[in-house]
Amino acid sequence: MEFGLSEDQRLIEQSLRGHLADAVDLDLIRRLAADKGGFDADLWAGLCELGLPGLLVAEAHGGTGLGMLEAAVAAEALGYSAAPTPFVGACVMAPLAVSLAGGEEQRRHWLPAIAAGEVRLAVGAGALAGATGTAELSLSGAHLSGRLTGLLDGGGASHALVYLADGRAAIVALDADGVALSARPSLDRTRPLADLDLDDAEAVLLDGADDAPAVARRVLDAGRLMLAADTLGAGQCMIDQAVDYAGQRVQFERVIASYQAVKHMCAEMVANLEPCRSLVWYAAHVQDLDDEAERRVLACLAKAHLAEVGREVARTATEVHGGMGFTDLMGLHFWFKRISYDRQVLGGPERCRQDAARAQGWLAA
Amino acid sequence: MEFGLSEDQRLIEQSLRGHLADAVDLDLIRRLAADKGGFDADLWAGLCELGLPGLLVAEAHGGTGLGMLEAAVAAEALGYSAAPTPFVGACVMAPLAVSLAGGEEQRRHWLPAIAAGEVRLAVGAGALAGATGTAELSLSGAHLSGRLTGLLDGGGASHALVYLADGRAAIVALDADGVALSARPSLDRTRPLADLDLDDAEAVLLDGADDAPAVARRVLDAGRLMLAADTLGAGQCMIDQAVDYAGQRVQFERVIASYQAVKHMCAEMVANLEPCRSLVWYAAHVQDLDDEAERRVLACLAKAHLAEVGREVARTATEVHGGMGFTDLMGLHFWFKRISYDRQVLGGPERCRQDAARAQGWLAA
Amino acid sequence: MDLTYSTKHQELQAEIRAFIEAEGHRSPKFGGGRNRPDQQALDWQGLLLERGYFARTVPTEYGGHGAEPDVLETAIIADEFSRAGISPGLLDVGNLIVVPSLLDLGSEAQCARWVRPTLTGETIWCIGNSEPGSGSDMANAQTKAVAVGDDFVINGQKIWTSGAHYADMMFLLCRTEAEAPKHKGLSYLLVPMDTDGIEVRPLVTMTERPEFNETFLTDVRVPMDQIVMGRGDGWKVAIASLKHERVMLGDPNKQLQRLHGIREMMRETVIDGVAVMDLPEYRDRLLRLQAEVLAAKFHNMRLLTLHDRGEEPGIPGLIQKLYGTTLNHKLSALAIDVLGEAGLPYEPHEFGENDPATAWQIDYMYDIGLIIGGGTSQIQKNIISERGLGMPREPKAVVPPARS
Amino acid sequence: MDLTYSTKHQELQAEIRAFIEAEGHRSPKFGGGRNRPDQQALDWQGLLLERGYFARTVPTEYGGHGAEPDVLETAIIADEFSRAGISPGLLDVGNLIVVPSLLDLGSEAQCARWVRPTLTGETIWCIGNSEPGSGSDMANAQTKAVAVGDDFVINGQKIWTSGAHYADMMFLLCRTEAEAPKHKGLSYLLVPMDTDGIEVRPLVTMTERPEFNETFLTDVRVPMDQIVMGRGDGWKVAIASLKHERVMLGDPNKQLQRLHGIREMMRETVIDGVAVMDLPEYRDRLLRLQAEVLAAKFHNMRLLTLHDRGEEPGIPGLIQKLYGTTLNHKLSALAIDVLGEAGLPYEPHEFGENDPATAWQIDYMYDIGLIIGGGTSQIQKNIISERGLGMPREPKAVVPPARS
Repeated sequence: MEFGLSEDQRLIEQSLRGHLADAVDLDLIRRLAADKGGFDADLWAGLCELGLPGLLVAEAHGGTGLGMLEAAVAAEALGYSAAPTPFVGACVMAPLAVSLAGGEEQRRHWLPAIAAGEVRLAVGAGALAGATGTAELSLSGAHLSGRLTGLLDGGGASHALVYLADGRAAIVALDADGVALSARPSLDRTRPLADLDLDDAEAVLLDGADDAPAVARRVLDAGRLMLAADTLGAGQCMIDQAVDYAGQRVQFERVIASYQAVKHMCAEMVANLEPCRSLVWYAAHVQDLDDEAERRVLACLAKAHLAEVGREVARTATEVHGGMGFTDLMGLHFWFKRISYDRQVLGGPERCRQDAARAQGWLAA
Repeated sequence: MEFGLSEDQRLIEQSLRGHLADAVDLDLIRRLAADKGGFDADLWAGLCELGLPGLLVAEAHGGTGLGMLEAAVAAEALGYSAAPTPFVGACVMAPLAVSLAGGEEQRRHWLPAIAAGEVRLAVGAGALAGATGTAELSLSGAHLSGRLTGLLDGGGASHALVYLADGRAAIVALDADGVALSARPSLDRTRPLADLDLDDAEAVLLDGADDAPAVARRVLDAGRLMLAADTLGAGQCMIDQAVDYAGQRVQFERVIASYQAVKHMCAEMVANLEPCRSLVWYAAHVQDLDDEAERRVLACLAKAHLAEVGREVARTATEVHGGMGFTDLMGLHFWFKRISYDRQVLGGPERCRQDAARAQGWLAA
Repeated sequence: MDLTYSTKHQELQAEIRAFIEAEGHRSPKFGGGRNRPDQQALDWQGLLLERGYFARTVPTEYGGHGAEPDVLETAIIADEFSRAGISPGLLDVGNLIVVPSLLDLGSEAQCARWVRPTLTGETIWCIGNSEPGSGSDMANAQTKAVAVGDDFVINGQKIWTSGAHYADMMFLLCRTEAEAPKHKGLSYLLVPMDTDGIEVRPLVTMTERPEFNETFLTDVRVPMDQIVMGRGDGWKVAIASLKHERVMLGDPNKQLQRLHGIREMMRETVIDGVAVMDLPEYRDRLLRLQAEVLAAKFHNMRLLTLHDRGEEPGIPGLIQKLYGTTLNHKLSALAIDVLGEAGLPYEPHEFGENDPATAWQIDYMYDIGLIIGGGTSQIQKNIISERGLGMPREPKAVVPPARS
Repeated sequence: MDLTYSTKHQELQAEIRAFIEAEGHRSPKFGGGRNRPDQQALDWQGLLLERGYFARTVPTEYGGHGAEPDVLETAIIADEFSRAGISPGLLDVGNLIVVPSLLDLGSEAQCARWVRPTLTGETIWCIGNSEPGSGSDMANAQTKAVAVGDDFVINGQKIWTSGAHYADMMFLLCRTEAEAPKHKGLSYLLVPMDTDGIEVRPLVTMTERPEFNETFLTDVRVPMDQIVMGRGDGWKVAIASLKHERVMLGDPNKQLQRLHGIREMMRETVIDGVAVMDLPEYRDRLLRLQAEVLAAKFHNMRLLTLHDRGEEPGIPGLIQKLYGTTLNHKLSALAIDVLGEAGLPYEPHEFGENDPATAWQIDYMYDIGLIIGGGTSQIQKNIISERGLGMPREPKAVVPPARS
C-alpha cells in the first residue's frame, strides 16, 4: 500500500532515463530542430527497443500491457531530456484509441504494428479539444474529406488517426490517394504540428466502441495527461539547469546562487513544481480505473495546472540564466518552447478547467 | 498643460494631510474601533471646518464647488491616515446625488445642510452595485418599505440616501416613523456597514433627473473611485510603515531591510502601487467630464485594480512586519482591514471589470 | 503506486462508515474554536483512541493503536471523517508536534509519562519557541535556564504561545549553556504551566480572537530530568519539531474542507440573479485552486509513503509549509471575493455556523499569521534553496546598523 | 491636473489628423522588423521632423522642432499616430538613448555633430554596454581603452549589441582608467563602426531572429575627443543613459497597441462557436490588463510632466522599467492563450501581418529578454529599494566560490 512508484516503475524510469541521457544530447536536439521534422529514425529505433510504442498495447497484441502511470513516467523522462520524438499521439493516444474503440479484427491488425513501431500514427483531436484551429471533416461512406489542423506527431508518421466531431475515430494511410499531410514548423522545433487535407480519402473507421464519444474523451484525457507529465519533466530540467548555472555565474564578485533573490526564485519554482509530480501520478493512476468523471477531472486539472506552473517555471528559470537564457548558446529555450507547446495543444488551461468543471457537474446545464 | 496636481490641489492635500496628522493617531483609531460606531464628533467638526462635506457642493449652495480630483486627493489622505469618519457616502455620493438628481428646490433644501456637515447621509446603493447583500425596497406613493443592507457611512448619520433598483434615489430621515437603521460592526471597525429597515416610511424622491439610471451610475462610479483612492492612500501608508519597520527590526544580526528578499518585497509593492496614483488621478479627472462611458470605465477599472494591488500590498506589508504585523501592537491591521473593506463594498473587482467591459461594448448583448 | 483497496482496506472503510453512522452524532462540531476541549470532545477522543482511528501508529504501551504505518489507511480515515464532516480528533500542538517529537527523541520515561495523557486530551500543551527578539531567528532564543541543584531555574519571555492560557504543559526552548555558541547552547524543557513564576498575558492579534499569548517566566523551577535529549541538544529537537510543525501547517485535509465549503458557497451565493458558480471568472479560480489542493493532497500521501518506507523526504518535505500556507491564503481570498459586500460584517467573538463572513475573514487573516509563523515564507525559501537545492547560505555580512 | 485642450491643442490635434489623412499612406508599416530603416522610413522620418511631430522639443540648431515641453502635445501626437496605426518615427536606440544622453551630458560639438543625423536616420547607433562577464554588473566592464597619442586604443568584447550589424556608430562603455576603482575608471566613447578592428558576429537568441550581436574590438583607434564628458565620468553617463533605457523599455504606447490588438483578436477568435471575448475567464484577464496599461499610460504622462517641470521623478521614474516589461509579458501571455493551438506555428524569419501566432510568440520571448536586459528585474528591485526607498545596499559579503 503506497503512494509512489513501485520498484518495477522505478526500473522502467531508470532505464528510459539512462537511455535518453545517452541518446539525446543538445547536438541531437539542435540537429532535429534545424530539420524541423520531429523524427529521428535512430532515436525512434532505440525507443522501440525499450518498448515505448507498445507500452500500452496488450501483451496479446505484442505490447507490454503496462498502464498510464508507466506512460506518465515515460512522458516525464522524455520532457526532461526534451527528446525530439513522437510520443503523446503515436505511443499513447493512438494505441489507446485502437485498443478501446477498434473492433477485434482492427485491434489484431493495428496494435502489433504500432507496438513494433512500424506503424506510426499522427493524431488529430482538434474537433474535441476546443482547439482554435480548423477541424472540418466530413464522412461519406468510408471516405473522408476536409481539413484538420494541428495534428500531433506528424513527423515520420505513416498513418493518421483523426477524430470526427461526433467522437468517432478513423485511420487514414498517409500514402493513400487524396491524403496530404504537411508539417508546419511549430514554436517547438522538435515537435511540428501537421495539417491534414483529405479529398475523398479511404478511411478505416474504428468500429468496436459501444460509446464512441466516451472513448474519444478518454483518449483525449490520456493525451492531456501526457502533456502534463511532459511539462513536469521539462520544468524539472529547467530548474536543475537554473540551480546549476546560478552556482557558476559570478556577478558583483559573488556567484549569483548566493543572492537571496535568486535563491528564492529557485525555491518558488521547486515549491510549485514538486507537488505536481504527485498530481500527475495520481491522475495517471485513475486513468486506468472505471470512473469516467474522475479520469476526466484529474487529467484536465493536471494539464491545466502543469500549464500554469510550467509557464512560471519556464520564465523564471530563463530569468535566472540572465542573458544566457535568452540566447541560443545553452539551448535552454528548447525546454521553454516545449512547455509552451504542451500548454497550447489539446486545449489550453481555461478550456481544460471548464471540462473538469463540467465533469463534476459544476457547470450550469 | 500638465498631468499632476495643480498648486491649489497640492495645498488642499497638504492642509488636509496636516490636519489629519494632528487629528488622527492610533489612539483615536483604537478608541473609535472599540466603539465600532464609525463617527467622532470632534474629528467630523474639524473636517467640516476644512470644508470636506461641501467639497463637491456648488458655491451657490454653500460648498466650495471643487471637483472629483480634489475629492480623490482627500480620499487618499483619509485612507493614508485610516481616518475613522464618514466620507465616501456622506461627502461624495450623497451631495453628488442631490446635485445631479435633485430638483432645484431639493438642491436648495439639502445641499447647504450637507455642505455645513449638519445633514449626514448614509448611502445604500446595493441594488445597483451587484452586491451580495439584500436590496428589497418597494415604493408606494412617497413611502418606502423593505430592507437594504450594507449602507455606507451609517455612523452618525441623520438621513439615508437609498437607491431603488430602477436607479431612482430617495432620502429618508432616520428619526422618522418606520425607519430603523442598525449599524453592523464590520471587519473595518472604524467603518461599520448599516442595515436599513423601512416600514411605510416617508421618503423624499429626488425628482430633478432626466435620466435617473444614468445619474445613479455616475454616483456609483464616484463612490467606487473614492474607494480606489482610499485604498491608494492606505496602501501607501502600509508600504511606508513596512519600510520603516524593516529598517529597525534585527534578525540574524542584521536589520531585515538589508535582506534582498525583504527589499524586493518592498520594491514590488512600490512598483505596483505607484502607477495606481496616476490611474486614480486620471479617473477622477474624467468624472467631471461629459463622457459617460469614459467615466464608468475609468472608475470601475480604478476600483478593481486598486482592489487587486491593495490586497497584495496589504498582505506583503504585513508579512514584512512578521509576527508584529499579525498582532494588534502596531495597529497595522487597521489599514489592512480598510483595504479589505474598500475592495468588498460597492462591487468587487470582478463585477467592476464586468461593468467596464459593458461600458466599452465588450460584452455580448 | 498501489492504491487499490485490499480486503483489509475495504473492511476498514466499511468499519469506519458504520462507526460514523452509529456514533457520528456524538462528534463535536468540527473546526470549532481553539479552546480547551470540552467533555464531549474528550469523550469523542476516547472513542477514537479505543477504535484506533486516532494515534493509529503510536505504540500501544503509550496509549496508541500500534498499527503498522499504512498510507492508505491514513487516507481512508481522513477521507471518511472529512466527507462526513466529523471531527477526526484532537489536532492540537500536543498531538501534532509534542507527541511525534517525544516519540522521535524523548526518553522512554518521557514517552511513558506524557504521550498517553496527550492523546486522551487530559494534558494540553503549548509551545514556547518564539521570543520577541527572535521570530525567524529561533536559535537566537534568550530565555535562560540555569542549573541550581537538581533544578533548572528559568527566566525569560515567550511570545505566540497559543493556548498557553489553558495549557497544562509548555514545550520550552531555552538557553541552558550560557557559554556555548548560539546553536549549541539550547535545550528543550517540559514545564508544567502551574509552576510558580509563570504569567500568561493575552496577545491581541488582527483577528481579535484570544488565541495567542505572551508568557513571562520568572525564576521558574523544573527538575533537570525534564530535559528532552541532553543539555545543548535543543537545536536538534527544534529541527525535528519544526518538521512536524511544517507538516501540521501544510495539512491538506484542511484545504479540501475549505474547497468544499467554497464550492457550496458559490452555489448558494447569487449576484444579480446568477449563482457565483455560474460566473466563469470565479469558477475558473475555483478550478485552479482545486488542482492545487489535489496536488497538496497527493503530495501529502507521497510524503506519508516516504515516511513509512523510512526514506528521507528531502525537497518534498521542505516545501510543505510554504506550499500549504500559501494555498490556504488563496482559498480564503477566493471565499471572501465570493461573499463580497456580505462578507464584511465581522463578529469574531461569538460567530457561529451561519456566519461564514466572520469565519472566512478570520481564516484570511489567520492564514497570513501562519505564513509568518513557524518560519516566515522567506525563511522557508532559504531552507528550500539551501538544504533542498544546495545553494550557498546567506553570506556573513558586515552588519548595517539599525536606523534610529 | 490640467488636461483640457486649449485652442492650441485642439489645433494641433486637427492639424495632425489632417496630416494623417493626407500623408498617412506614406507611412511605413508600424512595428515592422528591427532593420536599418529603408528609404520609405527615411522619407517618412523627414516629413515628421519637418512638421515637428518627431523630436519636437529638441533644439532647432540640432535639427529638432525647438518646442517648449508640453505633456499634452506629446500625448496628442502619440495618441493620434497610435490610433491611426501610423509610424511615429524612428524609435531606435539612437533617438531614444543616445540623443537624450548627448543633449544631457555631451559637448556642444558632439550635439552639433551627432544629433541631427541621428534624428534623420542617417546615423544609426548601437549600444556597447554589456559584456559576457558583466550583465547585471555593468560597472564591471572590462573592455579597455588605452590613451596612445591623441587616440584611445580599444580592446575588448561587447554583447547584446542589437543592430551592430547595420549600425554606423557605437555608444561604447569602456575602462579608460586602469588604476581607478571600479566605478571611477569608466568612460563612454563614440566609435564609428567602420573603424578597423571591429568585428560583429550575430548572436542567436531564443526567438531565432537576427537582432543581437557580439562585437569584438581589437586595437580599435578613436580620437580622444570622442569621449562623452571627461575621462572616468562613464558611470555618470551610464546612469543617465540607463534612465533613458528604462523609459524606452517601459513605453506605454506599445502596451496600448498590444491591448488593442488582443481585443480585436479576442473578438475574432472562436472556440467551439463562442468568441473568446464572450468567455468571461479571458475577458476578465483583458480588463485586468487594461487597467494596468492605463495606469502605465497615465504614469508616463505624470513622468513627462515632472520632467517638464524640472522635478526629479524619484520613485516614479525608478519603477518604470520593471513595471513596463512585466506588463508587456503579461500581455503577450494572454495573447498566446487566446490563440491556443493556432498560436503554435512559428515562422520568425518571414512572418507577416497575417501571422499573429509568430508575432506574439516572438513578443512573448522577446519580452523576457527585455525583463532580463538593461538590468534584470532583480537589479531593478535593488535600485528601487535602495535608491527609491533608502533601504541598505547589499552588504559586502565573503565571496562564496564558484562551483566547479
